[in-house]
Amino acid sequence: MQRYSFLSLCRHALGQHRGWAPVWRTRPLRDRYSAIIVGAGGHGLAAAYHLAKDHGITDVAVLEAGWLGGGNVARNTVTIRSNYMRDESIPFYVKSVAMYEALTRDLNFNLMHSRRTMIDVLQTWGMVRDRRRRRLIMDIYGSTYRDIDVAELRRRIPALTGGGPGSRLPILGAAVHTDAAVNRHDAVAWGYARAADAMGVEIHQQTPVRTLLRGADGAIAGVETARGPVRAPVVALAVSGHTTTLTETVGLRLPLRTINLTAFVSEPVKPVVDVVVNCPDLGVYLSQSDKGELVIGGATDLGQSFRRDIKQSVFEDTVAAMLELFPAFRRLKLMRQWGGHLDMAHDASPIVSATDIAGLIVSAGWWGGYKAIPAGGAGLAHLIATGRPDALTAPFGLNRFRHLDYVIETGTTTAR
Amino acid sequence: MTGYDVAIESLPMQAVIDLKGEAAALAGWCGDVLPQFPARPNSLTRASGRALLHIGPGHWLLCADLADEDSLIAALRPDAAPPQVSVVPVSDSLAHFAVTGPDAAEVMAVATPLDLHPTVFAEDAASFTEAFGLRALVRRHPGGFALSVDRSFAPMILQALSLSAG
Amino acid sequence: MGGNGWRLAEGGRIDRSRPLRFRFDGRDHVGFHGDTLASALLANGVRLSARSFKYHRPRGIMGAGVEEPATLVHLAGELASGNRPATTLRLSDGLEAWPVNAWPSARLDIGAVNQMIARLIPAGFYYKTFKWPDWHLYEPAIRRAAGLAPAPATPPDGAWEARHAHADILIAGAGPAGLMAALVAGRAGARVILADEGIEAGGSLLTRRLSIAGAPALDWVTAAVAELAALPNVMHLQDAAVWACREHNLVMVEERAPSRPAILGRSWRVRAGRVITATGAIERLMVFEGNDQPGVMLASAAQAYVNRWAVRPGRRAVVFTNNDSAYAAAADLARAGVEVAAIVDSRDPVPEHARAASAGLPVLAGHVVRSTQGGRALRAVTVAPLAGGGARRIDCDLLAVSGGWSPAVHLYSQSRAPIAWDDRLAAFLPAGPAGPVAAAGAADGALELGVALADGAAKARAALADLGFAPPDAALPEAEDLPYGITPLWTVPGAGAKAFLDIQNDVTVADIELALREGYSSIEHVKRYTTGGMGLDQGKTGNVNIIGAVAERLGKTPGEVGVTTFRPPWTPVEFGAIAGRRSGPVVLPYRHTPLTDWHMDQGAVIYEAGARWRRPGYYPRLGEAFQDTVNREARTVREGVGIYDGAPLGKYEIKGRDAARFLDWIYTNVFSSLTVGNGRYGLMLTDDGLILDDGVSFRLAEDRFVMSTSTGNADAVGQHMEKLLQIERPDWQVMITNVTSQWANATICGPKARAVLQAMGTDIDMSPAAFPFMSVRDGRVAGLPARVARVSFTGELSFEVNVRPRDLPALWAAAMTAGAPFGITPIGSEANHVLRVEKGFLSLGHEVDGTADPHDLGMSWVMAAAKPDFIGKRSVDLRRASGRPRRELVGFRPLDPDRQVPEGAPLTPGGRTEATEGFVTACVWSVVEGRWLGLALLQDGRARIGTRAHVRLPGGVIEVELCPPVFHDPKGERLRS
Amino acid sequence: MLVLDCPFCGPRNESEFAYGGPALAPRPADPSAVSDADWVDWLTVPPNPMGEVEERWWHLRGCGAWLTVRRHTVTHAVTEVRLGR
Repeated sequence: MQRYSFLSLCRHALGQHRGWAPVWRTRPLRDRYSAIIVGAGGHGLAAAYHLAKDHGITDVAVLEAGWLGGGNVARNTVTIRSNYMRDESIPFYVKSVAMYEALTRDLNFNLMHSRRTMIDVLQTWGMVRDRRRRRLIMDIYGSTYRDIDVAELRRRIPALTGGGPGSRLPILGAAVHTDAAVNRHDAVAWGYARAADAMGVEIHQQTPVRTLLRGADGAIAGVETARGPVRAPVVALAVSGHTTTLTETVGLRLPLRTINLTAFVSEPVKPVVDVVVNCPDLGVYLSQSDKGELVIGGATDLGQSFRRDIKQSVFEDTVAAMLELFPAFRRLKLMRQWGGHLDMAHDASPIVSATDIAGLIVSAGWWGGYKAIPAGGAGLAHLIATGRPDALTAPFGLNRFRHLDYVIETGTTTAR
Repeated sequence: MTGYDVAIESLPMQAVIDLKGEAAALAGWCGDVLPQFPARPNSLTRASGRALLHIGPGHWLLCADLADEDSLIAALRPDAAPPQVSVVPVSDSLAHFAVTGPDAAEVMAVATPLDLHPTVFAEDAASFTEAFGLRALVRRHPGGFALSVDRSFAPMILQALSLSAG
Repeated sequence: MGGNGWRLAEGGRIDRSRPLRFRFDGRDHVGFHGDTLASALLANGVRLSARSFKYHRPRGIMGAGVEEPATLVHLAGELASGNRPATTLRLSDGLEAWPVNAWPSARLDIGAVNQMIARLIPAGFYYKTFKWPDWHLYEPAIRRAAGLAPAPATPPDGAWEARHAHADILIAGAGPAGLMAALVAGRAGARVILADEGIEAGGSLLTRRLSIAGAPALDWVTAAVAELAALPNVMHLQDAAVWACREHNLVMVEERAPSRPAILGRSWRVRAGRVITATGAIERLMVFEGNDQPGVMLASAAQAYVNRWAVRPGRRAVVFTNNDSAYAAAADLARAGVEVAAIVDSRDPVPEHARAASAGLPVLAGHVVRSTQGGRALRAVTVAPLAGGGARRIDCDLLAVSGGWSPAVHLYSQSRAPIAWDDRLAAFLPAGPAGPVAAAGAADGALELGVALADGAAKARAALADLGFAPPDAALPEAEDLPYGITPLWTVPGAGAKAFLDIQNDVTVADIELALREGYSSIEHVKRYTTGGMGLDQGKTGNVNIIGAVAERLGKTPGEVGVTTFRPPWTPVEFGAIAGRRSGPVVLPYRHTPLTDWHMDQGAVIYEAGARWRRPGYYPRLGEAFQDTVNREARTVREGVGIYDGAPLGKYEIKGRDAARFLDWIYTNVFSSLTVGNGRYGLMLTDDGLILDDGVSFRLAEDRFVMSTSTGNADAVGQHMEKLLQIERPDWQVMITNVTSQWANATICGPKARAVLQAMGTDIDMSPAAFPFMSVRDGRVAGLPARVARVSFTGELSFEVNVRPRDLPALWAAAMTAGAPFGITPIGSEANHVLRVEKGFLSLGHEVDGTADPHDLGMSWVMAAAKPDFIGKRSVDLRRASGRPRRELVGFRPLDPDRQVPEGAPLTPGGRTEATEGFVTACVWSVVEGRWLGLALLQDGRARIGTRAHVRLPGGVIEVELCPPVFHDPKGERLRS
Repeated sequence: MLVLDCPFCGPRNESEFAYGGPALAPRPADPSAVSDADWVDWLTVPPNPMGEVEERWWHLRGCGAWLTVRRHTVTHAVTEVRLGR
């Protein structure tokens, strides 16, 4: 793997950048591997990286239907945070956030990871109570919330001029989550792919999996791809939105349904907001990218959908909510909008789990899964390598549904 | 001109009786208190100052002047209605507004996605729909439209209509 | 102006009698009514009008419409907004515009130093550097350098409108195909909306010199517009961009300058039966070294400037093309007095019809422009044979380029109709079967006028037939146009680090090659790695060139490389327009009780309660501290009498033969055994076995109940009941009527409540024997028809006096008057919270947090074990069977009575920093105990009553003693009194 | 925003409706007679096809009817709307 640094960039500049090698290789697809990961998105690539790095398993094929990094990792709002409410969730996300902070160095790839902090704008007493509950339990796990008053909020975010005393919902206060961060989503996928490839993992793009294959003993035997069968004793699915599409090819039904999450960006403007602003009472959150675009997310359409675009109603609700707090943004323009689909579990918490089919593992139900990529990938790799979940992903097994022991994050934030 | 040429006005409370059940059962209980049953969904019939609106499957609203409320209740005897008929006075539940004037349709187009073009929303049309995110009953009204919403939303809807009129 | 010779003496669609003063980049200029900012700048000889995003290279005006990739401006003053293409900005008097991303001006741009380090900052360079010691060191400077215009700082004066509209047929684009379609559809009587983003209708006919039916094409446009205006079933919007085509034919239009009413803009949500996208085509750039210099312009733009705006964009021009359309442009330039030094055509041979169109102009067949000379303005180009060989220099100040045409399939593709690569036109074309969205004209690949008109008519006729209209007989007007042919040349040999594919984001051929070299070979990877096509113009002039360049280098066809997804918006849309006037109450509706105004007059602090009700939190008196107010109000109820506004409580009338059976099914306990006139508390679960709601229902008759629900859940309960009835039990005879707003109530509570009611005057026998707890009586109170229920949410003697909302103010006034001698006091939700915690009554959102089941809350008594089934039973039983430890409701008292415990605080074993075993659901200052106490959900809590537990806070531990969750009157004697 | 062709009201904008979840099989008449696994399956595992799916919508701002809608999860094309189950 070619090292990236300022010096290497200068050296290659002398050669007109003709000396850069491919960041990942295209190799022939073999008919057998030790493990197959379906889906070269954030979680799949992170799992491949950790399989190689933590467990020394490199005889791995990552099979991708389209282009690597083209799933939800390519279409989210890069909000990274750990302000959850439950003992099952907080330590997992605290770990994931910490892993992200070290990832640029680990991968030798600049993720432009920026600990931007998130500020929750609170406009109802119910929300104040919700954030207080989170703050007190998050403290146990080393994640932080700090209360600030309205004057401090307005000093931190001068563009936030709405929510005054005469407005429909006057701002009561705010909570600052200093651990929150944003980074560059493409870089996360590419950085993992490059590092995994360098350790010997094979990434096969344009290799859609048609069906899963089971052996005579009922255990998983491999997958049938558009390029032929590929065999492996362990198959892990990290195919957000399409998990059931694949498991149903072997008759396995899961408590998942596919929905669409959407976001949009404004035209690029000079810096105007330097934190992630989350307004849970109104249902909108936003941050400004390094390119100057405001990245805006909001409500969710809960209907099943495999369609990657935004519903006009959802979009308008989010815009109207934003303008309540940022009235000057009326003159700002929409530049691009998109959606991504994900499969939501019945209790809306993730599933990282073995299944009833021996050797078949799923990582699904990630809604807000971008922030979970490092810890989720490490957890998935652990499950693939050892057959057992690690401590952080153990609460997210499928067996919880056997007795309806849901993991319910009540009052989950708007920012996903 | 800065806004639309339109008048927004609060209408007085009306007598409104919610009627549910099979049409035949209702007709049997209510007798000639009601105007003739409307032939089409989301349409209304009128007789002697009373209007009967067919607003849902097995669901009608009887509307009249508030002065008629006591006599309607006396005639329909909500407390005595048989099991297969539900008669519930709901006059206080709805607040009514009139949007009238040359630009009434423009303001209504801001309020609701319902197609109010005369070829689609006829003279006798009456339908619940969505207006400003709320459940709202729309009817034609001399010179424009009448809009009715849950009374608790009255101050809000008046603000919304006034904003829309510009 | 005028004197410098850039403006033609006559012609064009400008009004020379209406000069307009404007300021650009700090200098004053004058243009005419009818100008865009771009045409006015060119007429004033301004050539350097922008700086590029990354390298700050000098740029000029390259396009004439929405495709403009180079000159973006931001406006000062009242119109303040940023990143507007100068080519679509209608000139107005006093307009002040600045180029974006240049400081202090486009002429003297400091950022131009980036050109010197261009070699160090190729595509994706930032992924490779800025890592040491930390990205945060570099990020602030990069953030300042990025972004284009400044962010708007103040809300604009004026308003937008967002509205709905309905059409049989919506037509996007009023060029020849769109107008033709509108005429056909309009004549048939269909409801038509025709929307076009231009300032005036005509599309390409405004900028080309063509004839229809033997007359200038613009005469036909004028007649068509007049005919459409006369049709009452046609609405024609100009300056109105169709920016999205969504599911079920929802088409979004942004109208930019409506004349009436006076608003800043208008967003139309058009629901159309059929959609015809007649959105034209976009010309592509040619790709060679220095193709971004000021003076390089699309051939169609140069043609537009001479024809439509009577501006010469140069004195001596070279035209560089790979297709036929540029020949007409060359001819128009020559006709306007621009010396055309050569038409450089990469093709050899050049079709005869093309040569004929530019009769007499010198053509260099099989040649290409290799590079440009000049810095801030073009001075010359280097021309050489495509096959290689001797280069020569041609002096010129204008290079008009045409890389071919890309049909604007954006809207069509947004509708999810498929597109496919077409080799003949070297473009992606609509390829779907006939459907609700059809493309017409140039957007459909009909690049010649006659074909475009016919296509527009045909698509309209097809739409009419689908909708059941009889298409009218319409003769197509005769039209003449140059045939179109192209041999693509994606990149000129030698194009590299200064050959731009994406002008706005400074993406060069070298960048694309670097991306491919590094393995970013999917078109999506190329786009993301280089940022090509991700600018404000979303790659209108460049995307297909990028695809072509990638295809060429990978040995694939452009069709195999594929396109990136077309997403809304077609052009940027102001957020103000999207929201319209929607603000405040229309974003978040609110609800008032008949007394909300009264509460506010009393100085109550109003809370946002559930379901958007605005209700009093507490009624502070002058100089009274918050806690004192709450204590006073709570104490009033325990010792005297209080009154609160219960209007928002959810209420349903449930009627029918199967009403009792239905309640038995949806509640955990039994209602069929209830006798008429009496009520019962009920708990409602979902089939997940989680608590949905609780409330009291009274039996008014054998077949009739009135149910109350919590305020916040009224709608959810209605939805739950109707769904169960209509989906699961359609054969049951149950009719449900929401009477939440038909019954308001004042609840009078406290030991003196009965006395107050008697003082108000009532015909109901108020004696405890005649009117026991949990019963309901109809009668009159203070002369008003009332339904009085004996329920208690406070633990005291309590009467819920239900009246018609119109009577509530009178009832309330009567209670205040009659209650005055008893010290009656209005109380808010804060005091109610104290009172219910003292009694251990549940509250949704506190104890009922979406995870607890009835057993957890100590309510096993309400789970009718004898009933074979009720909603939620199976799941509660199943969950119990897992044997997993549960969190159970307990009361607690802090050892230190003056220590308040924050609500929501976690309990951990021993107060240690480890996984929680529960949390505090509520903590109040108890007026009966004179201390802080509260409720908590705690693992195995009931078994631990009498022991201590530990609240873990960031600053330390609070030790509490666990107790049963009822602090006041555990036997319930007071509420039954 | 979808258009749903309500059998009572005719075609109406999605904003008149509340989404009511995927259409589950009829609720077991006697849940206690159903095995644990089957109960969990009925409750938590909805059909999730990349194709046509049946779902419930409540016309709460219109006629109040609960509808069963057959909708394609990729194209959003609606091929059937019926009253009740």
